[in-house]
Amino acid sequence: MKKTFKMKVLGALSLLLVLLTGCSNHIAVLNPQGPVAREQYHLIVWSLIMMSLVLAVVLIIFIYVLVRFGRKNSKDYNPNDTGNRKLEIVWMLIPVLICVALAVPTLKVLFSMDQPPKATAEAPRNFAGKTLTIDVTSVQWKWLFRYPEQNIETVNYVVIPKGVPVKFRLHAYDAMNAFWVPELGGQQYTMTDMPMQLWLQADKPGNYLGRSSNYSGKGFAKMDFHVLAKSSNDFDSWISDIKSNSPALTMTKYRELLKPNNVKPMAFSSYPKEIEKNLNKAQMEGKESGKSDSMKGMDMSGDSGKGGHHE
Amino acid sequence: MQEHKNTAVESEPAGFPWKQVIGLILSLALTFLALWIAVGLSLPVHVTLTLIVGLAVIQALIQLFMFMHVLEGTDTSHQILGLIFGIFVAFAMVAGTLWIMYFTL
Amino acid sequence: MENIKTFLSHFFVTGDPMIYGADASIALVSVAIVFVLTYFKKWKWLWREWLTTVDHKRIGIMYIIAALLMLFRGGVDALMMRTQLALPNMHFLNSEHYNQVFTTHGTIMIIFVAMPFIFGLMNIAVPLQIGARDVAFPFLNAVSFWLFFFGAMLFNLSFVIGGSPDAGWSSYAPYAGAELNPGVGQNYYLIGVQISGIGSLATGINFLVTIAKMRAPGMTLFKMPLFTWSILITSIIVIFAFPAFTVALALMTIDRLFGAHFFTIASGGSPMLWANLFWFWGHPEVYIVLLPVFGIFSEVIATFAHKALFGYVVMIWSMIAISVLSFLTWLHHFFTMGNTAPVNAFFSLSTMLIAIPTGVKIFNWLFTLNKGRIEFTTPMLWALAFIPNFTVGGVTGVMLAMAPADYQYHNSDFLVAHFHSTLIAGTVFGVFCGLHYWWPKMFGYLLNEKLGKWSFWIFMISYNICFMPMYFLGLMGMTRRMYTYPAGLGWGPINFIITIGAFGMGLGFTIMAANIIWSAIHGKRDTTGDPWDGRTLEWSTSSPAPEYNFAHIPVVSTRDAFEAMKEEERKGVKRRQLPFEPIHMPNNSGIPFIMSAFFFVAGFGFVFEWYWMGIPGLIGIVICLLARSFVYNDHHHIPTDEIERTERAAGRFS
Amino acid sequence: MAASTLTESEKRKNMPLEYSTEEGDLRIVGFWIFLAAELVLFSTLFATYLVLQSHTAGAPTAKDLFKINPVMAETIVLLVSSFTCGLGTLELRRHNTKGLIAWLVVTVILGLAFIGLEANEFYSYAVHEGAPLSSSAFLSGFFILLGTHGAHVTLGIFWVTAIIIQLAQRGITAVTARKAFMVGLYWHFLDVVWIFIFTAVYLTGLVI
Ligand code: HEA
Ligand code: HEA
Ligand code: CUA
Ligand SMILES: [Cu+2]
Repeated sequence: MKKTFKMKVLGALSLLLVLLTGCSNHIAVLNPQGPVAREQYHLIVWSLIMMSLVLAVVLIIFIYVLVRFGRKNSKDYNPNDTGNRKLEIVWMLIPVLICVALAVPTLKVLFSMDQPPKATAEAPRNFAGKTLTIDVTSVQWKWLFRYPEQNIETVNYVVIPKGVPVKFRLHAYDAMNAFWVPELGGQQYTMTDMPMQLWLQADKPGNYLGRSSNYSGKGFAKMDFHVLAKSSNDFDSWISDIKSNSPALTMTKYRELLKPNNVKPMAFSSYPKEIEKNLNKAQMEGKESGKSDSMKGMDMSGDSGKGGHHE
Repeated sequence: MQEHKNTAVESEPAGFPWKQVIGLILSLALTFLALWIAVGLSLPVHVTLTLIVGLAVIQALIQLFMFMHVLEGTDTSHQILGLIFGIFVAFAMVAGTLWIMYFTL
Repeated sequence: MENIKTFLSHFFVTGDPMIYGADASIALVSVAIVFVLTYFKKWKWLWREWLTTVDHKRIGIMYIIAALLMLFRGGVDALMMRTQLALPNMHFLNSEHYNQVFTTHGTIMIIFVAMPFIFGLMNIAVPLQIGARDVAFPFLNAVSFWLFFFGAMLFNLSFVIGGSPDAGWSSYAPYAGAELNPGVGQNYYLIGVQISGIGSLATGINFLVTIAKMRAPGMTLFKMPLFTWSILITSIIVIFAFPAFTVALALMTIDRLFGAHFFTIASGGSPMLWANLFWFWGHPEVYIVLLPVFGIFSEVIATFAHKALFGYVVMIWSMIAISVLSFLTWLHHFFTMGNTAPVNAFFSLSTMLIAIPTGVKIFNWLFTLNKGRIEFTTPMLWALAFIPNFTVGGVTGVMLAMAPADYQYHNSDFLVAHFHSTLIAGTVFGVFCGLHYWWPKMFGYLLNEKLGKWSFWIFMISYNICFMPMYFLGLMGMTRRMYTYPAGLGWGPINFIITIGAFGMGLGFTIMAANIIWSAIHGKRDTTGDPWDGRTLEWSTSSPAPEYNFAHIPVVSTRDAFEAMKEEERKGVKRRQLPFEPIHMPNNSGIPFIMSAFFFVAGFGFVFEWYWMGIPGLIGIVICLLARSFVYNDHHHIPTDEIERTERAAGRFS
Repeated sequence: MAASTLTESEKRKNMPLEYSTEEGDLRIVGFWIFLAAELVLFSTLFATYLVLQSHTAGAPTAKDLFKINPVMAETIVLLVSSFTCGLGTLELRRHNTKGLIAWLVVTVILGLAFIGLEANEFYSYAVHEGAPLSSSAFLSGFFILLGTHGAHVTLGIFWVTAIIIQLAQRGITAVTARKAFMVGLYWHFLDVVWIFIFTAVYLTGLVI
């Protein structure tokens, strides 16, 4: 009996070790590649330590009582031991302390997520302000990326300069999805009635896998995309490459993109301006019977500053 | 089964139903008062809202105590605790939802 | 002719061998049931003894049978998913089919397994534990059961007629709305769950009143058994959480059937509002399926540690704290929907707070074991295994509660692992524990211990093989609800291990089913009514308990009332044999069954938007209600000589 | 709460008729709990309405639609019906079957009047103003919140009618007394809900 329990614990621990060492570079969340993900990573590691502590205490007491009192005729059997105020206060207070220890960094990281991360690189020449804004629209089952400052559009992949905070403004055309690039930072939903923002930043050049994490139907499993981080120079030359070598996005082509399907990555040297007007609203053709003033009291414009989530 | 002595309940005397009539008059008066505050006065919006919601709560209490006999029963703590929990959850629902849905972006 | 053919091919789900298989097996099983009943002339028996019964013990048994069948269906769904995910790029299920399977799996497991299993156990045990003859409203109790049953039938019908829902058990708008999800599948979800939800609400009220008002004389609140306490608190959560769900389901139904715009994309609807309303119910729901098993564990651990529960009063207050907090945390399911930092902060903290009362309970259980004389019976094994395994699920819940960290876990397999750790190590271990514990009280014989232990070990170890690796899968970036994944991400081997664990759990469950069948034939009879040396009143009556539960209503003076009575007997205090008095019992009634059948008919009509069928169904319901209102003699008396005969047969009268 | 059943049954002997049997006592408590659950049900509808209030999507708004006179008429009719229902309960306590039936009949008539007024209001919005439930989230919220209340009132009318019949058949007994008392609770509760509709829907609709 007791042996089996010990074996189980040992087994679980060794499995953990194998997993941690064997494929740590596969564990995207534990392999942060930017300041946002790193902050979250530190929080996660801290919580893992605390939780292991809690689990260890429970396991130790558990194994102790089973070993000690699991025998047929233990001498210390005492049916009158049915309460102990002091002990109960102890195991009320210690969890309170643990919760405080978890809550403080949680709140710190939570509120810091509202600010853009610190830029760690020289801003590329082509855009001012040391941040880059990209409009993201999820469509069943693909990702559209629009660079309002560079006036280009890509599908299912996005290129960013390394070391520069990128403000992703998130929109949805139809179903709700969620924009998640685990190596760069946590996710946010994309919703039709509610544009939101997500700051991400990559430290190094690299290719990071992102995917939708909120189920949206048939093609959802294949709704992934790549984030390519490049040095400033490479980023600039990528922009000019797209500008000169890719086709323009026409309205016809755009409508085609709005159909529910999975598509290959694409890039367009420009996009029709009228797309931008309707960015923040659903555009379900023939389904909309009038314009909505959406939620009063909320600033829905997406980039006006006040009240933003990931400002 | 004619005579029932009420000890746990205040007895219902014969004669004019004062309690009910007062309840009616109060609720009508409060209704018109709320209407007047909302339409007749032009107070700042949040003041108006506070006042009329307050009046609605008073009216609800009138119904509860004057008509619904909430303090009756073999053990009234059941219904009172039930109502209090219900009010707590209802409040969490309305206030929470408004807080969440009006403070997002 | 063509028309009929297209209609039928839409009506019956076609083109999938698995579904043809299901069609065929449903048809075969139905024919077999009809045949057996007719052959053995059992129709009348079925109707009189079961379909019209208002006896809480029989209703409890029916709940449990239905829950076990649904667990089988939900488990088969799980195994299908696990087969599909065993290897990268598998072609066992296609995307549409996989999506339907996880939706039905989640919905069935939570609403048609966990809830009815718990309702079944509480029906069996609560009236007996408080020394009552029945629940407060026996008729309503039957209505609840049949509403659950027909709701579940309606939901399950979707598999073969019309197509299953595929929007997940949380059914998020706008994907679940008519714009993106036309067809009848989602209607099945909305209406099937609604019907059984009405029954759940009624059960909550019923048990709250039962426990509040029908306790044996002397049993004050703080002398109640802990299982009864847990049901009291659970009932309160049911009563106040379900109305929100009722409304949410109704609003989405109205969106879909009548073109309203609550959760739609167009015309100002707010998809986020759905998430808000759903989780307002959904979070309390997880405690609805957890607190009762806390109660079960408290009973079982005390019984088999042969010690009264450690910290009884604190155990109760911590459950009360959980019930209040459970209504203040719902937003933690959508931390990533763009709430402002203060909103997320509030709900982060309120969620973490739940760890404290839960922790108090864990330590109190551990200290109940401390200085005990632990006896490793099958129910005790389930209860012991709960402690470490559930703690894993609980602490990962606290990790999820840290909002900015949740941005990295949300909707990943880390989350899936968390909720299976709580739902399986908590709820499933708990109901299995209760099942073994109260089985003799239900049927008068014990389940086999050897088979029971085998099924326990296999299930418990497989559970760990299945769900521990899943945490890593989540951290590796695999999200839930993916029907397939590419090779090369390192996900393949872990998924394969998980699948092995899943099948292991299937094996464990199969052994448990075998145990039930084996023990029905060879099981050890329970002649004393007290096979475990129990501490609470349900063990003071015979097994199975007679229709009227107790020939004399017991009088209680302490906690663990039956233990105290036995103690007195050991001290030689003789109990006087009181004369019997006629017992007042409720009559059976066919109305609950018929009315619920009308619900089914109406529901089916509305699923297909066939108002010619839906509206007559509703009228049928109203007629049943009116008919009930005019029934006046709904009670009968059991005469003393019959009581005497029954007691004598149980060896309790001489 | 700690009272045992023995003393409860003693207490019952001194209570009004509707509490005098264990069954009656249990049902009244159960019904209170049910009403508390209804409170949450309506609060969910209120929350929904308040969130969607401004989501008018170009369709008519609250200011466009609401007129104060019909609303006041509905309110007064319902308040008075709550009063007559209260008088019914009073007659019940006085064991006056005729008086009870009479007040219940008046209550039903007022209930019907309320439903008539509300149906008229709905009709004028949906048809005359061209603003049915499918035109915007705001209107969906409005029609369903008020419609749910109206459906409750309608059900209440059927219920009171059934009880009037039973009272006529059997007079005031422990069972009919309980039923009459419970339907009274239900009716007053619907009045409370209406007060909040009046405040949160109509008055705020007129202010904001
Ligand atoms: C029985 C079911 C059950 C139970 C009991 C719980 C218990 C808890 N759950 Fe879980 N949860 C679910 C079922 C359950 N959950 C389900 C089904 C979902 C997902 C639904 C879906 O999306 O489909 C979910 C999702 C979920 C989320 C949403 C995550 C996301 O979507 O991104 C969160 C976030 O906070 C969360 C937190 C918690 C917490 C803090 C607890 C706590 O109650 C746990 C408390 C217990 C302990 C902590 C262990 C014992 C304590 C000690 C030993 C004391 C010391 C400990 C500390 C001080 C830490 N749960
Ligand atoms: C009480 C609730 C409960 C229970 C008990 C379970 C039990 C199991 N669940 Fe469940 N699960 C949920 C609630 C539950 N689940 C919920 C709410 C979801 C979310 C749904 C959603 O996303 O909407 C989910 C989702 C979910 C997923 C995620 C799907 C996805 O997102 O892609 C997976 C994947 O592995 C899974 C697996 C399992 C397994 C292997 C079991 C096993 O424990 C099952 C074990 C039982 C059996 C296997 C019994 C059957 C027995 C036989 C068939 C006998 C014959 C078999 C053999 C001899 C081998 N579940
Ligand atoms: Cu838009 Cu909340
Ligand atoms: Cu939760």
